[in-house]
Amino acid sequence: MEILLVLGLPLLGALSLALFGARRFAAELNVGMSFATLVAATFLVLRVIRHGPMLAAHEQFFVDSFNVFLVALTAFVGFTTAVFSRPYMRIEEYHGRLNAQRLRLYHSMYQLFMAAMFLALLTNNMGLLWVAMEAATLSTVLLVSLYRTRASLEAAWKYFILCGVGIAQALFGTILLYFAAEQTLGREGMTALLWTHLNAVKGQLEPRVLGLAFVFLLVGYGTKVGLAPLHNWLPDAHAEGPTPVSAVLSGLLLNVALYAVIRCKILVEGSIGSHIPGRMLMAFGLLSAVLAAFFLFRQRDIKRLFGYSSIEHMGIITFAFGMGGPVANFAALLHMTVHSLTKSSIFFTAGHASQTAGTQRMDGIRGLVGISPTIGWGLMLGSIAILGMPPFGVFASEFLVLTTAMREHPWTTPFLLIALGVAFAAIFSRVQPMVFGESDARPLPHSPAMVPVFVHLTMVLALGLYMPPALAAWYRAAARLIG
Amino acid sequence: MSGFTIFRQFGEVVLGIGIAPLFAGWIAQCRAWLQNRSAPPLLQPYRMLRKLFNKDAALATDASALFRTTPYVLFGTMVLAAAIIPSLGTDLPLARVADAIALIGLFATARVSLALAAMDIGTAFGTLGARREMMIGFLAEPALLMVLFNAFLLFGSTSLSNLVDAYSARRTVIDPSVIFAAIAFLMVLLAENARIPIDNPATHLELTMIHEAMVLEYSARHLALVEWASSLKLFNYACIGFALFLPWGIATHGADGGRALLLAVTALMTKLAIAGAALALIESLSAKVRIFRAPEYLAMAFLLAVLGLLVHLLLGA
Amino acid sequence: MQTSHLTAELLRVLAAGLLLISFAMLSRRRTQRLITLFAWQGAILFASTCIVAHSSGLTELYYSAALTLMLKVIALPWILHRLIVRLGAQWDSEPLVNIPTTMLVGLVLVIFAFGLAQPISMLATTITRHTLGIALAVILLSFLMMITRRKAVTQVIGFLAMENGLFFAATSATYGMPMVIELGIALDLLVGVFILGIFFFQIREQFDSLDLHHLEALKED
Amino acid sequence: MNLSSWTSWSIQALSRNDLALLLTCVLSWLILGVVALVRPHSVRFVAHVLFPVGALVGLGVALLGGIALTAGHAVQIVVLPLGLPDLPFHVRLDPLSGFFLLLLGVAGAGISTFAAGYFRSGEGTAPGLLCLQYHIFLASMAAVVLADDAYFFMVAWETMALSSYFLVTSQHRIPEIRRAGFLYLLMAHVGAICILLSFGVLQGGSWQFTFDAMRSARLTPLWASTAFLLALLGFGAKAGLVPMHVWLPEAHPAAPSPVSAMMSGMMLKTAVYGLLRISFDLLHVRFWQWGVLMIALGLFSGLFGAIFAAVQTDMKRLLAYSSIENIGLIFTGIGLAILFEASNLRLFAALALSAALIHALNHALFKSLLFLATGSVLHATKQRSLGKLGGLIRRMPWVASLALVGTLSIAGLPPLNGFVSEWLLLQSFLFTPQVPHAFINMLIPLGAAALALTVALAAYVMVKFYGVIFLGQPREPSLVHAHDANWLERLGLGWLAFGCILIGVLPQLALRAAGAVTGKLLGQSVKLGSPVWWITPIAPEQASYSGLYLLAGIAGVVSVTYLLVRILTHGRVRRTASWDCGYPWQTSRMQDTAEGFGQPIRHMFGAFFRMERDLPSPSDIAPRYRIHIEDRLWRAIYLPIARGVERLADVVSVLQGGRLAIYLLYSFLTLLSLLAFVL
Repeated sequence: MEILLVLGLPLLGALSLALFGARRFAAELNVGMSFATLVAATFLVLRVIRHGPMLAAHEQFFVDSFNVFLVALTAFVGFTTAVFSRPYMRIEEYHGRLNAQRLRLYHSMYQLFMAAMFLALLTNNMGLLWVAMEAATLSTVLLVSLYRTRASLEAAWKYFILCGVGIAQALFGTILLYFAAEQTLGREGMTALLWTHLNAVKGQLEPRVLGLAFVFLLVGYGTKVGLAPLHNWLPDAHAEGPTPVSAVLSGLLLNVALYAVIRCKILVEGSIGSHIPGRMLMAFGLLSAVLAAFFLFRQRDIKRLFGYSSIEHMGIITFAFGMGGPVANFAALLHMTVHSLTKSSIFFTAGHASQTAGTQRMDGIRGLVGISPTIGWGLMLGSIAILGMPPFGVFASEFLVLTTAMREHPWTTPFLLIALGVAFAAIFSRVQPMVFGESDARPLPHSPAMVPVFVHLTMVLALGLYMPPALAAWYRAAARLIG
Repeated sequence: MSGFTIFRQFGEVVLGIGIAPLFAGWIAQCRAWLQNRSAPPLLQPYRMLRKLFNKDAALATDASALFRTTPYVLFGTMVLAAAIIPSLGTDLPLARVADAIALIGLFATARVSLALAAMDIGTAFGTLGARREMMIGFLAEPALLMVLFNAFLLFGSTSLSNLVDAYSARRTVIDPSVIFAAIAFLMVLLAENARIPIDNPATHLELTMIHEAMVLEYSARHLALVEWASSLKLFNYACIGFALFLPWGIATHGADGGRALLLAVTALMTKLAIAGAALALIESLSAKVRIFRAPEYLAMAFLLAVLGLLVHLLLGA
Repeated sequence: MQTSHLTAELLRVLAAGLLLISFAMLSRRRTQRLITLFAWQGAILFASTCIVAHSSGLTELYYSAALTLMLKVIALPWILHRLIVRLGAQWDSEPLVNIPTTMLVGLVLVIFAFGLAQPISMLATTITRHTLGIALAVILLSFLMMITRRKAVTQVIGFLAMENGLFFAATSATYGMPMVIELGIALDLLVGVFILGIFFFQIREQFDSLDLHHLEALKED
Repeated sequence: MNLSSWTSWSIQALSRNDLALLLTCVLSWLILGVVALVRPHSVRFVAHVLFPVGALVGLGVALLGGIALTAGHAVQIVVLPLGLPDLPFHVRLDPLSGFFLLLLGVAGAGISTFAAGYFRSGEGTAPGLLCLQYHIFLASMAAVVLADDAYFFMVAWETMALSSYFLVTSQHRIPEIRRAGFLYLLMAHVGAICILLSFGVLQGGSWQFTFDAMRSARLTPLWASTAFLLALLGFGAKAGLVPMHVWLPEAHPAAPSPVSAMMSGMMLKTAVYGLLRISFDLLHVRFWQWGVLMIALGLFSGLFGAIFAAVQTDMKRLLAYSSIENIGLIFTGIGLAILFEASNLRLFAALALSAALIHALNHALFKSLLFLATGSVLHATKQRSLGKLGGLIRRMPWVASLALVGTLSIAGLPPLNGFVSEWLLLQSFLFTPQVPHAFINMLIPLGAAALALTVALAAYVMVKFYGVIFLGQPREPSLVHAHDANWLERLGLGWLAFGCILIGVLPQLALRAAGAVTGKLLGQSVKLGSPVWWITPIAPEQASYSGLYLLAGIAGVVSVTYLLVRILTHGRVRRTASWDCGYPWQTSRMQDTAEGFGQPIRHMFGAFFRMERDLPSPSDIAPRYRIHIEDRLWRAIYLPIARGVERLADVVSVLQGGRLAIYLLYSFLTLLSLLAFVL
């Protein structure tokens, strides 16, 4: 029931906004639908906490502690982003960058995107997972190109082609999976693509096929995760799309894609019985983190900067999942949470900052604390949090990742050290002059939506200092599940 | 501690204060003889002091309290040092107050306060002198410390009195390191007491003077105290040298009162006489080096002292 | 047995045809011609799906065959045709890599694909097992085509050809995925092409050309 | 009941639950900070109410820390309901933490009192915010010392770095200050990661990050050395150990003076604490090679710092370099302790460790004092460059006289505190020949020599510092308007000066405190000597010192002399112009400048510097001789790193060339290579 709501409400929202999206109250409607979804998701979470994992609709849908926490996260960030986008889009409209029709498209696509992600998270069917990912891509493509500027079109085009091709690889991987599965599970009852069943029999699945399948799945979904060297679409899309979209892209879509990868990894590792997939993930993660750190060094555009930072953090998370084991998985899940919270809040502030300064180029943004202390401090604290400074939660996860790596794979720590150090230098040297110093810009026409930012940051801070036992237990369960 | 030791302590201090100018005068006399000039009378320094004490003090208008108190501090530190260094006997009540390292600290205190006082008025020469004095100091101090380390390695104590006791407890003292140490100490002594080849106590040639440049602004009783203190410093260094390298005659623990004391006094006098002559000889034979050469000279002393240590560790023990 | 043998024969022929067409696509310059080839690919796909459905007696495969016919043979080629006519993008300029080299690389890829698929297809119980390698080869070839072409349209055609390869793999190697998935995939495909259409026009009005070298502004400088 | 029994009773009462009280103190610091946000712009409220209260809390911390050092005080442990699920915050109070809490408390009390008089509005960040950051800084330092698990330690550690960063950049409109802050935070962060990795090694696969687990972990020599080296790297970067020192001379001058005082006096000591905690408490084994390495690094830092301090022309930079020097001495002491302990000479190890600890305490006192004094000078004259100061002893007698105490102490002169620790350090060097490694024995004398040279140079530096600022003629006409510090500032300075004198005169107090620590860490502590004004660390006949007697002796002789002179001479005084060899046209520009004072050092140690002179033209009427001194290490180590990163960034950014076909090629190749991998 809750599942139905969680999936249905965004769809309904998409439809209704497609109808009334041009009206004045569209933004409020958007917020309302997102809130409803959040409520539904909360009920789902409560139910799972109370009764444990559940299957629904002929096992087509499946909720366990791993995906339910992502569902909750997605719903929450989706809601706060909707709250943020209300004034933000107003200001964009005021600046004449958008008109009512575009806003209609934006709002309905936003809801559709949400629906797609929920489907991807909740489905038990690897094929449906693929469909949902593709749907998420398609809906965001239109969002990225919302401004219809040359840059945004180019970004969207690259996004579409790269992710489309990637997704195609993933489909081939899925086919191979099915090919292997039907050897053991047979065709009847189309159970051969149900993750639960596959997971049950993963020991008997043909290792060679699964190995092959994993390569395709990894390349396919990894493209959407933004793992280097498949990441090239990510910075463009983040920089050129409207800020709320950038926020949900790096806050949520990357997580969902990674979720898909991890689901596949569980199967394949079970079948191969070796850690090769984990090692692959570690390699990708390390490469992404290091490359992204050096990319960060050259940035001039604020949203592009934080796009790359997302690549870096996805790299760290992937690396942690690759290491495996209760601690590393715990750290990775925690990092997923805090990263999406922090990064989305950073994008909120970055969006407002660039609106204030009238440019996304960081040379043009100066002395934010002077103009609007909330934006300035929001950006400063957000960057500090994302750079892994305690007492913010990002540090907690990096603490676990680093200590684990030092103990299990000492040879990786120099790379991590370089990645973190360079990233710190790069980001902080850019953020400091933006926040501090002199400026002559004027405040915004509408009051900025800084509430979500500080809500997020407070949560991240709290996660660094105190984690509620329920949440902890939940993470542990998920970590155990991933193995 | 018995009354006798206290008396000896007191006597030692008084003696030091008393004969320090005499020692300076003796050296001057020897120098004069060696350079066949007609020598000033032996008691010239005392006359000098008396004259100075009776003069009116001419103070620069903006001299601060620091400037006026320094001469007393200087004198005080030197007197205290004289009380600590075993010149006549070793079981001094004050001997434990400061071991050799602390003694060097005491001298450093005197040096720093004088340098600060010299900078107080803010004349060109005062600051110049202070700078040069501190430079000499920070090069001389390590050398002196090395010398003391050497002694410590030999006799296992940094307290001069105990050194002397241990020293005279041993029958024969032929340690190769001692020679290095002695030479180093001599060089340091010359440098620290503003003698040729580093400084010339008799000059007022602006560019070369160090100690004189610092005390340039002092007059009358202040100057008297400063001069007295510097002669005390020389005396103290001499006594340290005796304690370290030729402690014969110094009344050790256990030695009974009167005779030992008499012996000690005579021994000290003879040693001072010889040492004064030797100093005068060295000064007359050596030429004053350029101020830029001073570091090399002191580095030499430093090196000798360290060599002494290494020699001791290699051959001795 | 006889029939299955026959079907296997037929399938192999069709698969070979598919591969041939992929190569042809690599070599062609005219967009118009590419579309025709793409339609042909669809047709072969349709045929093979029918044969598989007949031999395996899975009725739902007929639906997917029909779907293929509608989409790949009729709808998409038509849409693309209209598009390029509308946009006047009949000619693709010289590809980035010259044709013979591309062919050579393609050959290597085919061998690689076969080598990859060989051990796996041994496991397959279906009579159509050998086709897996060919499907893989088709995918890689169209990937190669996407890399070497300059125009947006041709890239898209390459993309669609890749989808064809996937379909072929799905139907012939595994007797097709469950119907839900088939439908989902088909829907996504349709939407994708629709969005592409929108894109073409937008790109057109912004850059008044479909040449990809206009789309190289976003980069690290 | 009489006083003594009452005091003993109250000490009992306090010591029973002083960890709880300490946590309350830390918390109340945080609360003070938050309260400041109520009226962030009212200087009167923030400065004259909150900071004095903070100072009182500091006194409390000092008291409780001191109680933790008293004999028979049981180690207390509390687990807070915060932190990670499997790793709640553990807090622990033992003599080592107690000692550093004492240090923090004493220095903090003085600095807060001074700050109450110092901070005024219109200087960058709003006073309220400043107060918040200031007290978070204090609290985090206390937390670092109290932490008993890696996570809490790291959280407190980085919070400390962060809050101090914000304090440093409180005048963020000046680009140099921003640059300094950035460099500082970067170094701090990288160092923190090293410490983190060190903890990662220390937990030894037990996945327990509590210090207790680490104590019980048994590491192989290789792992242990890795942990130690990482810790040395991380904590060295924080302490400003050469060659990780580059941030220090930038950040300390940039900060407001009370903050410089805290960073130099207290924060650097937390690094010392961390190193001690890891090397003597958490690691179960120590190797003499570590000790040698630390001695080498420490002595080099000491000499380096002293030499660079001698050539500085900015008073706060000079003090910053002198901090590097003192940190070098402290690390030398720790190195000696490790060396002795590893060769089983526990008593000497205790001696060296006590020397290091006491020097840390002393440095906290006099360096804070001097930084605060520069703060007063800065406010009075708006000048930081030594070339524009002078003669302030006549304008600001209070600051001058209190600063004199600090100057003499840091110059290591008896009977003040600086001398005590250096004396102990030299004493412990004397025993190195007993280390059973012939080669080390050969090297140690050189070490002792370097130490002596450093100590003597420090005196040179300090004469320059004091003489150029406070003595002589004012070098700028504006200086005649300089005014003395207000009473709160004087109180703060006085408190610290009092500390310097107290430890100098009764060194045994400090030795007792250190003894409690060494007793816990080494199971051995030095002999105190009796009565209380003596210290005889090893044996009375080997070495003894009494600051009290020394002071009394000097004072006695001075007063007697003075009386005699007064009685026997007429004591007339004539005020005239200065003599100066009769040269009539004196101007203030004829005095030695700071550059002039640096000249002998530049001449002798030219190898250390990169110098750029610009000589004035002979026809210049008011010639100024300027020289720009640069640290060779900066060009030798840091610039290459920066350039390397830049170059790599350029190489990497080629990947994002903007061409879709190329991007497709990347994923194509990735696919193929992975396929080939699984094939």
